[in-house]
Amino acid sequence: MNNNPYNPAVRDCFGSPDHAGTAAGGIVAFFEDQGMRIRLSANVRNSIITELRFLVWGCPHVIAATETFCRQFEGRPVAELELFETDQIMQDLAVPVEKTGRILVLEDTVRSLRAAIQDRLLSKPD
Amino acid sequence: MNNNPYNPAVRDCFGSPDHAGTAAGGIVAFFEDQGMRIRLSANVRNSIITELRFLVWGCPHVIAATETFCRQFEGRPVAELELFETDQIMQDLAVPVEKTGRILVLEDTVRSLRAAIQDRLLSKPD
Amino acid sequence: MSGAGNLIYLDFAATTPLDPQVAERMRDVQANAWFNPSSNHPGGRISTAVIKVAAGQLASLLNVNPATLIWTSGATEADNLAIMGTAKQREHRGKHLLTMRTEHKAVVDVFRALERRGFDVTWLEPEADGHLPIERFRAALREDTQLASIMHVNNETGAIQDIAAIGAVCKQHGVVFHVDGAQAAGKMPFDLTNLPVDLYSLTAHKFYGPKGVGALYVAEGTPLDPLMFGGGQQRRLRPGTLAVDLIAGLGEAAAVAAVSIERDLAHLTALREQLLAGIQNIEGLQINGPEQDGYPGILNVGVNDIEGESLLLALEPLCVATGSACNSQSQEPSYVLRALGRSDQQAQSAIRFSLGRPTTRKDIETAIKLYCRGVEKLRNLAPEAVA
Amino acid sequence: MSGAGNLIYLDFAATTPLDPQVAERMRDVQANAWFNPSSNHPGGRISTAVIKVAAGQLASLLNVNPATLIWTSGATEADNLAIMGTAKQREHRGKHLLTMRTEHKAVVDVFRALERRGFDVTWLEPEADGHLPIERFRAALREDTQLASIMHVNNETGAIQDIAAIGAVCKQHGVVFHVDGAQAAGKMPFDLTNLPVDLYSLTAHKFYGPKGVGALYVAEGTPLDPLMFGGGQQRRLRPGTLAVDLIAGLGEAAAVAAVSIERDLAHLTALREQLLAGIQNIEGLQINGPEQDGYPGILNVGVNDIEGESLLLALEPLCVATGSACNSQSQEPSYVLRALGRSDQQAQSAIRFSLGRPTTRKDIETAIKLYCRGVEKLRNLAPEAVA
Ligand SMILES: Cc1ncc(COP(=O)(O)O)c(C=O)c1O
Ligand SMILES: Cc1ncc(COP(=O)(O)O)c(C=O)c1O
Repeated sequence: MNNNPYNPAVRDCFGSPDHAGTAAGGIVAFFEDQGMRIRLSANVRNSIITELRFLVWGCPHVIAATETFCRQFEGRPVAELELFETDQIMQDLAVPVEKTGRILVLEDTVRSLRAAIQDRLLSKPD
Repeated sequence: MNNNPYNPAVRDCFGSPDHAGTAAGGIVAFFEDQGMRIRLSANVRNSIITELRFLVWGCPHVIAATETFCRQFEGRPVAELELFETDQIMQDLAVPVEKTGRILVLEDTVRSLRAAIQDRLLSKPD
Repeated sequence: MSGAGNLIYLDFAATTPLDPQVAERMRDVQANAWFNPSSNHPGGRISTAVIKVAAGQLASLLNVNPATLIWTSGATEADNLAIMGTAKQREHRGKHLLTMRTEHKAVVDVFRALERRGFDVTWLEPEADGHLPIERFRAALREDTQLASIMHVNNETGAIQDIAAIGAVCKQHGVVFHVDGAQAAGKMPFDLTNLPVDLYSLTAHKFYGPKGVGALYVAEGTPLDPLMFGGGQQRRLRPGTLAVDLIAGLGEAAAVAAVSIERDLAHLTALREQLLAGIQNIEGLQINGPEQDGYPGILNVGVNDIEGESLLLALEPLCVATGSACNSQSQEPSYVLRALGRSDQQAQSAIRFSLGRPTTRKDIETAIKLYCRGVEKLRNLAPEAVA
Repeated sequence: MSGAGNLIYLDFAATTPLDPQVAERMRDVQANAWFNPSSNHPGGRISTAVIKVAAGQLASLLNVNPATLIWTSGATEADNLAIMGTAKQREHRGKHLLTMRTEHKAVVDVFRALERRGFDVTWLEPEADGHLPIERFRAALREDTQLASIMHVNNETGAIQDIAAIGAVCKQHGVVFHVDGAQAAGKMPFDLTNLPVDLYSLTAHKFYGPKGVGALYVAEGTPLDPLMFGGGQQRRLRPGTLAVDLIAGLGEAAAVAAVSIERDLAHLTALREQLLAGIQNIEGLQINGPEQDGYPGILNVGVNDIEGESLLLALEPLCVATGSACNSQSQEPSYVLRALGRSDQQAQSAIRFSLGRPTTRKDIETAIKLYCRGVEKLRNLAPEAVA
């Protein structure tokens, strides 16, 4: 039997995915796994993430988790990307345990984005 | 599943068994079969059955059939006892077929009563 | 609909009317939560929430975890599921099964079917008052006994079995213990978590819930095979669209029972005393079942030498059950009363009065009058055994 | 109860609300004829009469003799009873059974259980539109085929099988023919007496009757073993207290259907056309099932590369079914759509719109708007398959 599987936070992020899209000319990370596809793109200035955008093919929890991530980290220093925690997001969005693997796809994408940004920062420091 | 097993005629005879009892000093016939017991008693004058009484241990249909018999033949000539027909009574009382055997017990008792009356008439003709 | 108005219903062990609170709850669910709980949309989720509430209500009455409850179409299905689903599953443990002669047909006929499939069933006999001595139960256990099924309250006599003691013996011997509680659930207080019972069957329509729904309690860790297949509902143990309004009705009936069982029992005890006092002077009256310590909602009595079907008709407009063959599709007089040592004659003259929450002292007065008159009438109508 | 008010329900193939006339009949029976039909007293006889009326109503809809109907708890039980009760009974005739891949789980899982017990099942594949060619059926018959089960209307696609033709072939070969009619009874006109069908399952809650009750039609002379044991009800084929109000509700739903089927079909055909016209311009839209000659109450569509669970959420407050795994307790996308040749991706993006008697043109307009918007939204949200 299904309980109501979507808490208000999920419904809000899914209903208003304000960060959906592509950061023009930004740094891109993409991951595909578990039947989900996640694409993050970011613009960075002075080590601050000035723009964070996403595209997702996936279930509502993955969409909401990715939007949540964008809401949380846009405007913050790149270094703080390390603070991203799947546990916290799983809890905030009441993600069913059987979807843990899908949220880990987001984690992989975020890690990959961080690495890509750091690569870029190293290659042309501002 | 049971339909209403008792038609109005059965309910009337069962509810008002006016001929229940024993004809004092009368001629008696008794039969026991099929788990039923039927006892008829009759007084006869001038070849007319002046009084007809019954006792029954049995189901409502047998009680009603016996009361019906008494109602029909009290006041009629002994000879007409021959006209007693189980088929007619089964039909009038809507007796379920599986109870046919029980109604035949009544037939046997009636036959035995007729024989007893005729014996008596032969032995002391009025 | 007509003709129901002037009836005096004393057949609450056969079925009960809906409690008004239950009827209201069902109407509400039919209007607002009639969705398929398996549906993954907002409607389905509303119905799923209703099922949860109902499971909580029934679980709280029985003091069990809601996850231990399987919804069925009634006690008959619950009994079949419990017994069939255990016996085959545990065939490797042994082919010996234990039950009583006085079980309901929904248990008896399942064991008969298992006998035809090669199982070996011991049919325990009760004492004359319907009660099963624990020593008799223990003595019947064998090395290869794998399942026992003993009912909680007998539907014809009201006899209560000591399921705590029987269950304890089962636990000692690794025997799975099923209890048919159709006549006890919602009617007597008990606590399944603290009883050594593995499987417990119940049905809503015996305690003012709807007909067509029941439940099987399956203690955690009790393996069970399904009776039916199809769809993933109820952990694959019982498929089919959940009848959300019926389940809500069962839950509500449990909730009503939880607060009224003690009052019901006091009420029934007083009425049964009144009834017994009113008829006990009838010559030759016998009580079929326990005189004192049975379930107080049932009083089964017989008199010698009265034909049961005629007695039943003489009692109208009283609605009561009889031990006579006309009562059922079968042709023999009550096998339950026969097992208590009653003759065919006695069994078929038996009348079961079963009282309920709506029964009044006035109903009992009328019943007394009708019964006394009916017996007298038929006695007067009967010829001596030998003319 | 809350939250049901603003839903737009287009999931009538999952379950339906009670027709008002059915609800009223059930309330009347609950109030005045709630007795146990097995009871041999005036109350019991009132309930027995109610059952008779209901049997007459259903028999008249199907054009059968009322004595051929067995009451069950729904189509799942009817399917189990029909298939299990025939296969074992006819084991001597052969162990080969015929069915389709696209049957409901209530049929599929019974055949799976029979496979585990040594029966040999041929799983027939449908055409891409869901329809089973009669030659394919005939070709699958063997000397030892004893039973075939083919559904009337498919619950996911609306595909209608030619049960007259299939049944005729069965008759020629002495094969017992069972039809799962859960999605056809009360929704399409047919005449069982003049169809070569031996067993036909149906359930009330798919045509505005109550949940928890159904029936199995058993043609005269068709031998059948029971699934459950206990008591002599229903000629020993299905024990348990008859749920008189549910059965009355099923009968009444049949009576309502008898006079409204043609109007319903016209209504549904118009609405389906409206819906299809409104969404057919969506790029890549596919119809899962027959485009034209299926049951008009069902339209199942898919679009490539949309995630089903997200689509379902985007469609709220629309209540529809999906082919995605989140729909059911199982983890795979619809096996029915897979059998039509759809990919996992396609199957899990499928949406089944199922329309009903209360559906309005306004509902369809809203559904069109929500569906078009939802697809667009999710397409805009999706990254290219390769970044
Ligand atoms: C002791 C007992 N077990 C089982 C049943 C069967 O219950 P149901 O008719 O709800 O299946 C009954 C009542 O009929 C009963 O009294
Ligand atoms: C084709 C089909 N068969 C069987 C069933 C099972 O019906 P029920 O849930 O009433 O047992 C359904 C519906 O769930 C169905 O659509």
